[in-house]
Amino acid sequence: MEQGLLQLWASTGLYNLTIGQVFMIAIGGILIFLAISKGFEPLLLIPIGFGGILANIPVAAIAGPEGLLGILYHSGIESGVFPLLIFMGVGAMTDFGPLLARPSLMILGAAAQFGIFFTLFGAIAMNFIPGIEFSLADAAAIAIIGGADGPTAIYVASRLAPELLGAIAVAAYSYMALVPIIQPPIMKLLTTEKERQTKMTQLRHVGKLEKILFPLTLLLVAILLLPSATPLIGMLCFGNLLKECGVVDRLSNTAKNELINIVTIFLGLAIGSKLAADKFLTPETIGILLLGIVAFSIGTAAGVIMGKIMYRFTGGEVNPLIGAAGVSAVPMAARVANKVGLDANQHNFLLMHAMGPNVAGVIGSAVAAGVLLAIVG
Amino acid sequence: MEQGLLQLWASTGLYNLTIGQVFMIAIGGILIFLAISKGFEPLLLIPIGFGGILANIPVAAIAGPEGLLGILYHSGIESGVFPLLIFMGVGAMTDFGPLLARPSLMILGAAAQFGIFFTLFGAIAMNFIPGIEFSLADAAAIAIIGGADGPTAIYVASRLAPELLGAIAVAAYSYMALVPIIQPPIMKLLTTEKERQTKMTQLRHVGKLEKILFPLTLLLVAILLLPSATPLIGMLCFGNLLKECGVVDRLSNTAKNELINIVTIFLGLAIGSKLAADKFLTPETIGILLLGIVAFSIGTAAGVIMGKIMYRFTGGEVNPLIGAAGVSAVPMAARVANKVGLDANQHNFLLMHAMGPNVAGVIGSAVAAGVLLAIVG
Amino acid sequence: MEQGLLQLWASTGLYNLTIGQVFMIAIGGILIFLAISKGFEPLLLIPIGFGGILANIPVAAIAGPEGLLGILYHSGIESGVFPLLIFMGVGAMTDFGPLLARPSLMILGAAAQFGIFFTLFGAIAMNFIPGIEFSLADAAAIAIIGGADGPTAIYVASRLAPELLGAIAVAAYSYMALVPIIQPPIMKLLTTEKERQTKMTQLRHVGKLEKILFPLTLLLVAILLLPSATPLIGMLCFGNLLKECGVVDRLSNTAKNELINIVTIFLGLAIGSKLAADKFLTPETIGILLLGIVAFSIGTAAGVIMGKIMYRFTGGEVNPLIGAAGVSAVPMAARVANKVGLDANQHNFLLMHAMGPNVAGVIGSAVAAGVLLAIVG
Amino acid sequence: MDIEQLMMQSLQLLGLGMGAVFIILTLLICIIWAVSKIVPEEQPDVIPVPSDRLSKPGHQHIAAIQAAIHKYRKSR
Amino acid sequence: MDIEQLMMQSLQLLGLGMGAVFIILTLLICIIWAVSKIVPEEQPDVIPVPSDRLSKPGHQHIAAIQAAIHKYRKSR
Amino acid sequence: MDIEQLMMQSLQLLGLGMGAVFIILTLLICIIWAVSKIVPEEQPDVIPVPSDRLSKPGHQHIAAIQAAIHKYRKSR
Ligand code: NA
Ligand code: NA
Ligand code: NA
Repeated sequence: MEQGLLQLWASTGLYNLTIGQVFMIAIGGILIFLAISKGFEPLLLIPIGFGGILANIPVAAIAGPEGLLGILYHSGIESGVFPLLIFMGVGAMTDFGPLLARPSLMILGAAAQFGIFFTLFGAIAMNFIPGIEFSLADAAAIAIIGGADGPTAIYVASRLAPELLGAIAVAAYSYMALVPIIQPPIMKLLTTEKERQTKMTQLRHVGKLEKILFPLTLLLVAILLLPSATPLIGMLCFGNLLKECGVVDRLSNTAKNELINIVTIFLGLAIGSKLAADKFLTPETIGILLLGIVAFSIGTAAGVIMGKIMYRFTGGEVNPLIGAAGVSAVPMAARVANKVGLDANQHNFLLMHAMGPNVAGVIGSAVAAGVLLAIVG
Repeated sequence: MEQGLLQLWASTGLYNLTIGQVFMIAIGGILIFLAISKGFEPLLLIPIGFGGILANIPVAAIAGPEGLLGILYHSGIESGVFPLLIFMGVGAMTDFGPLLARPSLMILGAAAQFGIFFTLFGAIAMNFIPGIEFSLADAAAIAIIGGADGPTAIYVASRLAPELLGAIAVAAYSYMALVPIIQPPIMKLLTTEKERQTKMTQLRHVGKLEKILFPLTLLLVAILLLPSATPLIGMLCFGNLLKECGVVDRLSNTAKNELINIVTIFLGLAIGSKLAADKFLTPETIGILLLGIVAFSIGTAAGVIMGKIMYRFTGGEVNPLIGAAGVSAVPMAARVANKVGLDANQHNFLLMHAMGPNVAGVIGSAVAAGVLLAIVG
Repeated sequence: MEQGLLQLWASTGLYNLTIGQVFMIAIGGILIFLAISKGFEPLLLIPIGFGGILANIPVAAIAGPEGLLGILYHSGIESGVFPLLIFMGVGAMTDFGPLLARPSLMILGAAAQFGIFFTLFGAIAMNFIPGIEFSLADAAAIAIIGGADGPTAIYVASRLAPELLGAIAVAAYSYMALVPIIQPPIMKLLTTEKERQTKMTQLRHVGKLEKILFPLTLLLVAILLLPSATPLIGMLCFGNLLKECGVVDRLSNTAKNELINIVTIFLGLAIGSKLAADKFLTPETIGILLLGIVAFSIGTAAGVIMGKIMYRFTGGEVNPLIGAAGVSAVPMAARVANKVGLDANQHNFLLMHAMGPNVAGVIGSAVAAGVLLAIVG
Repeated sequence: MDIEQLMMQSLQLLGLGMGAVFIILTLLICIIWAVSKIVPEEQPDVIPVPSDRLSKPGHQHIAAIQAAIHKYRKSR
Repeated sequence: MDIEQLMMQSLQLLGLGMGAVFIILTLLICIIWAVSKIVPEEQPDVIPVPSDRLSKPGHQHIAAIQAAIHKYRKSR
Repeated sequence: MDIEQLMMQSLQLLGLGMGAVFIILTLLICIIWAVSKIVPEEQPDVIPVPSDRLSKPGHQHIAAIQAAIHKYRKSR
């Protein structure tokens, strides 16, 4: 009996928990708390946070190669399948109409990618700090946080630096949730009151045929110029084609509802598996969290500055605020641009105008990801 | 031509069927018949029965390692993924409100687990019968039938005694279906008419915050005391958190609808693959079926007796009938308690009062499973 | 910098695309165009066409063993899982009522399978053409196109001639889409105006019990006589039993909606992976496309001729046009029979009468597939 | 294997295959026919034909509307 | 391992297992009870009881119907 | 590889990457613009504005209600 009691005691969490695991379980709890009470990207932070808790339970080895989280990670993230399916679902949800109505605004979605490449440089510079040693692949995976696009970040990180995936995913989704806090000060700092009050003319109507042709065109351009971006862009275009073609609604509905929901649950839990204390609690993680916020801020600034340039060139037809939406973080960043615009002028509705740069930002970061995968991968 | 005819003849079922296969196909047919005409757990017994038929077809090797059922078994049950996903769905469906409203009734869900451990003892005792040889792991896997919880039984069996899984799953679901027949005589035998007529006071209202905190609390307790139970309890809590947190309804709806449906189909078929005649038709199976009914009966009795103790201690505030619901078998056992209560007193509605012990029974058997996995596994 | 530019240039599609890949990307585009603008089996041809484009992108290796399409192909088609799940969904959608109401019409669904076996002979005869070399397994896989049933064709091809799967799947779905163009001339050529005007008596009502018993009966016959057909027929019967039994509607709804949609997306993309230029652009593909149309035409003719025989034997009670529906291609072929019937007589509604042979054709081709798998496999 | 041999095999398959298809489907016809004789005939669910031509928008709506009108008529 | 030994082990498991189950569930009872005391009580959402007995078909329908009748009444 | 070399490489990536992003997105702008010129303009689906302010609960309901009232009015 004593032997049995001892065996049972030796299998308790009280006996086995390490400080690091307790700390990470608390982190998981905090992510869940923020997701529920503050509405921070709950669709992903709740599964990630919960997965993080499960991954730090001793004895059970849920994140091990034979545990549920380990299996999900191996089959869905290591393989790249989950982020690509999410991208398909995103494609099936996204209306590229605003982008097609005024394509010139895509340039804002291009400028905001400066956050990615500047951060790449910053990550490498961090190597001067003793104890941190990022390879070029690590730096590229971290930099992609600046793309403000969850599946892109996960896909690139799973290819270039899987051991950093947990921190990268947490940083990416956390900062996407923090967009309403991070962006407005930068936007206000860089623009004048008059610029922020700029009203924009109504968007033209975009026909069905143009909408069908767009995903095919986009894929074609990616094939010709940057095939390494085609897994991501291809699935985005596939989902969007399912949506726009109008003859396979049952497929596009499944892609943007049940399928993306199932994959989101699995993806979140699987990312959580990378929050195991021994892998997560490293100096690198702190570096990643720091670099992530730098990436977001620089990206926002670059977008706004390009907005100011367009404001100047078009003679005041473009409100520079919508440049901030170029970082992606769909649709949060567009809403933030709208809100800051409303603060400056109560009758200034920028939401639809910001959606163009916003979805252009998704394309922009997929392109940036393609460059990184082509040269660093 | 004759050669071709012979080859075709040699590939027919008439040529290849064994007596055992014919028998097992009939068993599969009977399970389907009971499921359809008597409503015996049709969601699982129809896929299991059909899978059992498919597994006993000669030549086709559907349950073999390259057949559909074999693939489903390997990827979903051997890995533990399917029962855990089912548990997530169950969590997303379960309202722990009644349990939270009157937590003391959880003790009934604890008592009913006596069926599990008594049966463990009984299974070992069966070793005195020549021809039957159960290891401690086998006995533990069989005993869990007494938990009256399908996914828990399948998960434990897949870990401790995969070769007995078919019989254990069939026994577990069959007896769960038979709860309305097995339980009432025991309940009536152990209680007096006066006890059965006991009315219970209305449950207090349980707030949203308490409901959100419960799955997290439960998981925390499991982490501290019994990490080996956390795969099961963790997924139950995860599903329940998705439901209660209120910010990820699209995930909880998918978890409790499409995802659990898909997994149920696959799980049932995969279990069916273990009904292949050569593995199923053994003396052990008969032992398992016998032990299963013992487990259910003892569990019911233990729950009712604990109910009588609570009746005594609370001065007649607890109706002992709801103790029978402590075996789990959600929500069937709670309905049975309600029905037997109504038989004694037409105005005695016990359903909601029985739901507390009922879901407590799920937790109780998951805890019992954790003990078995920790010590025997 | 020059080195980086060169590396980037060397990773572009412009640098890497082969003529064959360009050609196949165009083919993918044409399939998508036909699916969208002409409504040719869009549910499958859009995913297949898009998958074909993705598979021909250089550098990205999306159809390679570690790319998304390669993973989907390996796990879903090589294993046989996807076509079997599709068959389950088809079973959950199919109403066998019209077939049960007038079972004698099943003979039309038998006759139309002549297309399969005649094509098998034709494929072997093609070996006389230099450069083409079909084994018996190849010929059988090609012949099954004549079954006019997508999942059956894919399942058989994945078992007997995986290297021909792409061409076979494209041929099967393309010709199924072309049924309204291929069949009417043949039907009109072989029938007289008077025959086509034949009205048929209303179908008797079929009870619930008969509908429940049918899938079980069908499976039993397949087990006894042709077990090699039971993976296909078994899943068809399973899906149909879920539908008809009436007690597991949540499972049958999932099987015929979300699950079949998810699998359709994956299956289409995975088939597309077999459209990679180096595998697809061979003389064999042209042979397969030719044989496919022969198979369809012969199958249609055989069905109509059997219809004429029944017309004679029943004294004009059977309209020979419904024989054409015996090829399967559910429900397209039945609609074509209805339309040709309406052309001959404005008040002649053959749709429900043609549904019997139509679904019998599904069973018939599954049986034919079983024979091929048993003898050639 | 030379082509002639293959052709012989494929001819043989033609015979065996069509034979199997016809045998199995004919057997099914017989069984279905037999089952339909054994199984007690079931009355089709008679859908009550509403005399009111307005029934399209759903019975509940109509019921609600009629109730409302009835109430109104009485309340005057 | 002989049967006696196994039986001893299973008896021991009975004790340990039921002990663990009771300890854990009792602990949960205490925690739930404590939480319910700490958490501020929440008023159940009061569902307004419609005075109109016709409410079954859904409020919107009724609203539409009443509006229609009202309009008709006025239009006369 | 020493840090200086890495920094050179990352600077180079900055140039190449931003270059690629701008080239590809600019190309897309041109193509989208060209396509929008080529594709025949499509009239947006004009949603008929109902003159009736009651239209919220759905046209079918209204239709049913109006029909019911019409019938009632006639039946008097
Ligand atoms: Na971006
Ligand atoms: Na239980
Ligand atoms: Na067919």
